Amino acid sequence: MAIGLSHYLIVAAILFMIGVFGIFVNRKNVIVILMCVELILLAVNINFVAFSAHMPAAPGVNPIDGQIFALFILTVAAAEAAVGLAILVVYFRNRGNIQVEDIDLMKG
Amino acid sequence: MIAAIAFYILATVAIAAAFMVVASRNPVHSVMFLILTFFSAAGLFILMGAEFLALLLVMVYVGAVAVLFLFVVMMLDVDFVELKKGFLSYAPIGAIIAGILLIEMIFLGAAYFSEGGRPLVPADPTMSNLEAFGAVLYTKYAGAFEAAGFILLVAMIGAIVLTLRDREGVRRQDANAQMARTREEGVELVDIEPGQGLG
Amino acid sequence: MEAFSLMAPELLLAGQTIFVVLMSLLVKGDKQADVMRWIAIAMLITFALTGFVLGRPEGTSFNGLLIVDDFSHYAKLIIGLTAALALVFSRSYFKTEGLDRFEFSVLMIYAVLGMSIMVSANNLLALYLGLEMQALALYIMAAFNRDSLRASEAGLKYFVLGALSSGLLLYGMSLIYGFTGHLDFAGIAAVIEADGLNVGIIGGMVFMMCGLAFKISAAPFHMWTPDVYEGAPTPVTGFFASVPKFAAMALIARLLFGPLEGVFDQWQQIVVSLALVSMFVGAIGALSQRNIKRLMAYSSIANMGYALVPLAAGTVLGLKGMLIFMTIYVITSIGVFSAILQMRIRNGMVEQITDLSGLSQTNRGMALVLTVFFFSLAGIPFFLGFFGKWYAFGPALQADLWWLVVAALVASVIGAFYYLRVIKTMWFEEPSQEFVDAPRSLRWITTSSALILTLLILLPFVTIPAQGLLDSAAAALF
Amino acid sequence: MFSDLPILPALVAIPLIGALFLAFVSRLTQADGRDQMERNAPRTALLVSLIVLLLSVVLVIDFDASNPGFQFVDEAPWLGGGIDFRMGVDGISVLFILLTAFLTPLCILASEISIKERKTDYMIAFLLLESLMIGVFCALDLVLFYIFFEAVLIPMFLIIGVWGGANRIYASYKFFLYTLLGSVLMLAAILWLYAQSGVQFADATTDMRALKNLDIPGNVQTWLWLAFFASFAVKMPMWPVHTWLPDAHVQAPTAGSVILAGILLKLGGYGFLRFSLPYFPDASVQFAPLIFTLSVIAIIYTSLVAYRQTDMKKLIAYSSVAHMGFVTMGIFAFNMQGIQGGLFQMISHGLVSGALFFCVGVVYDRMHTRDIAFYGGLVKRMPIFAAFFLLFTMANVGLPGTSGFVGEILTMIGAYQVSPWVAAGAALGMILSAMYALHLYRETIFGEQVNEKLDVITDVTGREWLILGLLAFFTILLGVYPALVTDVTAASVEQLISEFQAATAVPVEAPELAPELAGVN
Repeated sequence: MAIGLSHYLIVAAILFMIGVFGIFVNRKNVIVILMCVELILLAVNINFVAFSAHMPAAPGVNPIDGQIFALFILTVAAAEAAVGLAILVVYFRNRGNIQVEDIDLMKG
Repeated sequence: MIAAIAFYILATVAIAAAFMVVASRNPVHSVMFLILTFFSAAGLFILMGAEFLALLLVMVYVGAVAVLFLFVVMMLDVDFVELKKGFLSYAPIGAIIAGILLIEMIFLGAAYFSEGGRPLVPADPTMSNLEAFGAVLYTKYAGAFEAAGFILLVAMIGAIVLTLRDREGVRRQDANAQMARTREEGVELVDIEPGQGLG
Repeated sequence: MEAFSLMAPELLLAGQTIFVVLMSLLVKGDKQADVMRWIAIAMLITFALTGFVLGRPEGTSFNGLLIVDDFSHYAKLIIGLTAALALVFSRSYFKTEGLDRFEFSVLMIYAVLGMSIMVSANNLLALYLGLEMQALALYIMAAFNRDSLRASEAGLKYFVLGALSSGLLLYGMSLIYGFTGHLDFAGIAAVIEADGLNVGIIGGMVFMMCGLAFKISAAPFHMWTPDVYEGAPTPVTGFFASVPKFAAMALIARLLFGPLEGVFDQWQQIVVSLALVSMFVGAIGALSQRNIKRLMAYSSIANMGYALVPLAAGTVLGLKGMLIFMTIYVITSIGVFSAILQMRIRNGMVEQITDLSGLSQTNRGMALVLTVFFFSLAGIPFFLGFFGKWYAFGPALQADLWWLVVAALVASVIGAFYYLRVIKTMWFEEPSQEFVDAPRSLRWITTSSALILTLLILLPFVTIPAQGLLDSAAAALF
Repeated sequence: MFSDLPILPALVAIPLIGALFLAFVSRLTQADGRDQMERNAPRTALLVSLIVLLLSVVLVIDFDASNPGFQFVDEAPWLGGGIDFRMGVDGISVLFILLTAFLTPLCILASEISIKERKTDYMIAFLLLESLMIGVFCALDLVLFYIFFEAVLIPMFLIIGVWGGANRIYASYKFFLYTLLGSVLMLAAILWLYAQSGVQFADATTDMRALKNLDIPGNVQTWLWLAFFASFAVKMPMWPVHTWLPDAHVQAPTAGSVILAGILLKLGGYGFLRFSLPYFPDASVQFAPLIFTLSVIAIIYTSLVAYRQTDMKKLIAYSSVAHMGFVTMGIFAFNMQGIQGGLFQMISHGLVSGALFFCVGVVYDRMHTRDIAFYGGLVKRMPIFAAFFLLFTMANVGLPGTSGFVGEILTMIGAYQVSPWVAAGAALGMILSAMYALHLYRETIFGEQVNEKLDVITDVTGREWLILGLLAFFTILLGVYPALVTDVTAASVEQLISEFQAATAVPVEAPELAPELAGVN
């Protein structure tokens, strides 16, 4: 029962789905939505690292590329979290709560 | 074998914790489960031989991002009375998460040091993971590295623009002003006539 | 030196932001925001023209992360100039709203820097970084009026859905990387050509297209658009409606005609369905709108649908058609929003369509230019909007997508209905209140963009060189 | 003599410049000068339109009627890619230019009184309209044609919407969206032609003359013909897409109705002659029965509907639909008499229906109602008006000696050669037209004057005398000497028909088709 690429991809896919559904299913709290975004990015990172670790040798392919990409995603995700939380704080100051019902992302 | 068991434990915990992030009603719990997810994912990274990223993930996410989340949750979901009252109620869930983390680490260590537990296809057999990063990060991807720096700067400016407020009428210490003070403005010599007093 | 001339636009902007941030420590007080704004405007114009001043160099820069060609020169020209205009027209709004802070200019430059990286991306990593740089700047700009609930809600909404779209995009990128082993576009294209397609590459392409559809607000990924347009400060909305849309379209074109060229049969279906849904969602959604900013949001959804039509043709002419259409759309958007910014009565801004009633009697000049804009958006000739549709739909027809073209034309008739409503309000109804006089710069932008839409097409000495420029820009991707 | 001067661009440009001048001056005018501006704007517009009239008279005089090809051709680079600025006129289009230039000053003259507010804007819209209408008839480039053809909607939309009656917004929307929907389908067809020219010719082009040589396969012809038909049928308007016309006519101000009936309706017929026949000859033959059916239905049905109307303008509007039925019938007879008759009918209808709308305007200006029942016994109060009205009513019916007769009889002769039944249906329509027209005349002019409000009505003023007199003169002139028109158009129509026959005769290869074709002929 060797653990191969597909195992990791499935884990990533499940995390990704949880993240995406979390954004739409969540009816309570905006901050959880931001966490779901982080979950999505984590899933993508697992994908990149898994592909990178299992990359077959080929001319012109440097397997570390995928991990480099994951590194940048980590960086950007941190920046994104900072901006997202800053906007959330501003919203909270104006509104007084962060209930999702009040925002209703799906309103056309 | 041990590596497979480690994978399944880590993967299961990661998924379950991610699910709990969404499902739990208390945002503080969500953050804790988020930490657990990230930690398990870091374990998976180590199983794949990406040690550097794994450590980075723990440092950046568990150390900074998750704490930032926790900070904001605490700040926003303000009901201070309840917060104080319920402060101890976070202890059990914290303990459970810590326990799971411990188990994960044990299995991860066992897998990492066991035969065949190391990465299936190492990125480059002659280099360590960190060396491989270094070889391209500051050469081929130097431009991207700089761009990432600018992105962080944007985030910084953004956070400051949005949340920093200059409050009027707040007394602050101004080191420059203190240093630049001269004797003339600091001291006033007053000739007082005897018996008159000030003013 | 050669390498430097290739990097010049990006280096210029990057250095500029540092300069402005540091300058802000020196220049204080009331003048601060103004000084920074004019510096930024000058720099943006310089950025726009750099490629042309340097004689349109070609090649790759930053170790192959970015590619410089006629396509990127053209895109940067439009992006830089339009962003500069957006900064110009933001001035009076922020002044009167008491929001005038120099950080806005800095964010604008960062957004443009990000877009500049996007349109000349030659690598998935560069693409992602550019996209995120502009997206972060845009999130902040949407929430820039931090004391307004609507603005912060708009920012939050934009952020959440933007982050989600980045997630989709990244997931797609990871699949493409995994199944080809490359991050750079040439490598991906070569692998696809050599090994053929597999489900991973197609899946990756689908995820990437979904993510990018969010960025251009193509239906069914458009839900954020009306609320964000309405909530964000008006000059920011004007900026959103024009520049980022252009950049994202250019990015999509670069992706589809670059690394994903071998997946044409698959992505054509996606582009066609996005176009079809967007046109009708935009046209029908706009019918019930009362707020002119929301109207413009739906209009932009519909227009993105039209812009995707020529891309679906997958030909050089189609790409050129897209560029022409988007350029005209950008000019129109800037014009409309600078007109909206002029709708100011004594106690504040107004945004309702009914506020325009009888404008033709109270303020003829503005009524005339708005009429030009809305007829142009409706694609009625004599205005440039008609030629946008002409060049956009022709190539699609050539590629045997005639039913798509007919659908687009029918949608444009539905669209004409709600543009006519604005015109009706201005001309057929009795005057309500008079607007206070707008600053000269706003009137100048509005009038000149209306003149461009009306007159440009009459001048062969403008149209023929422009055709040459667009031809070479489109050919650069093939 | 003048053929090397850019006379056609000048014809388009002069009203445009006039409009821009008015717009510019009115922008500069301060509030206290506004009254003066409102007074002077109609005079300026009149002057401009008279210059255009003069120039178009020069054009027609200088026009060589024996030359079937395009004359006064001007070409200049424009958009590149084969889309260039091309203008020229032949026998088919030249008279329409003259008609436009003739009707516009009359409209401006009539509007100076009947339009009370925002006169400057009105005049700007009218000059714009004139420029665009002349442009349609001058254009030799398909893109240029389409631009003029569709841009006409803008000033007309504003004229109906701003200066129209109570229900003007509904009418203007209906007008705009109906015609827009038709013409976007034509746009798709034009795009196809452009794309195909790039495949078949060395360079893609939208030159209307070159596109005639395009080889279009039969089934594609069918679709393209239908796309063009969608546009022209709505403009024309043919039954059953005519419903926008009565609304637009009723709501439009008098001069707007005159232009609508006089010129805009002709764009459809012009389009059939210019595009449908030469470009898609096979499809035209194929669809001729459809056109005949629709034409006859239009002639009979709308005549009956017209009889039931209580609004004078609506009655005349429905009669326009019927008269346009004669035009389509004549054009799709594909023979000399039919097409010549169609052209003549268009010109004559431009004069007659225009004159009728003027007549309605005359009484409407005085009484502010168009209700037929309101009037009666006008002959006692307004004898001169009654005489003019009688003349135009008779011309509308097609009384010999008036221009209306020539067009109708020619189209019927043309149609008779193809299908006697169609001609018979049209003849029935002529009788019906006599019924509604005389009904209108009897109810308003003769009979007892029951309404005492009419006691104060006065006869035509000098200005109205001039307008109606000029129209009456030409109605009779063309009635007694139709060669004035037919001589000019003959050469071009002849060439059109010979090219058409050459195009349709060849492809009959399958022998089993021959008997059917023989049966049709």
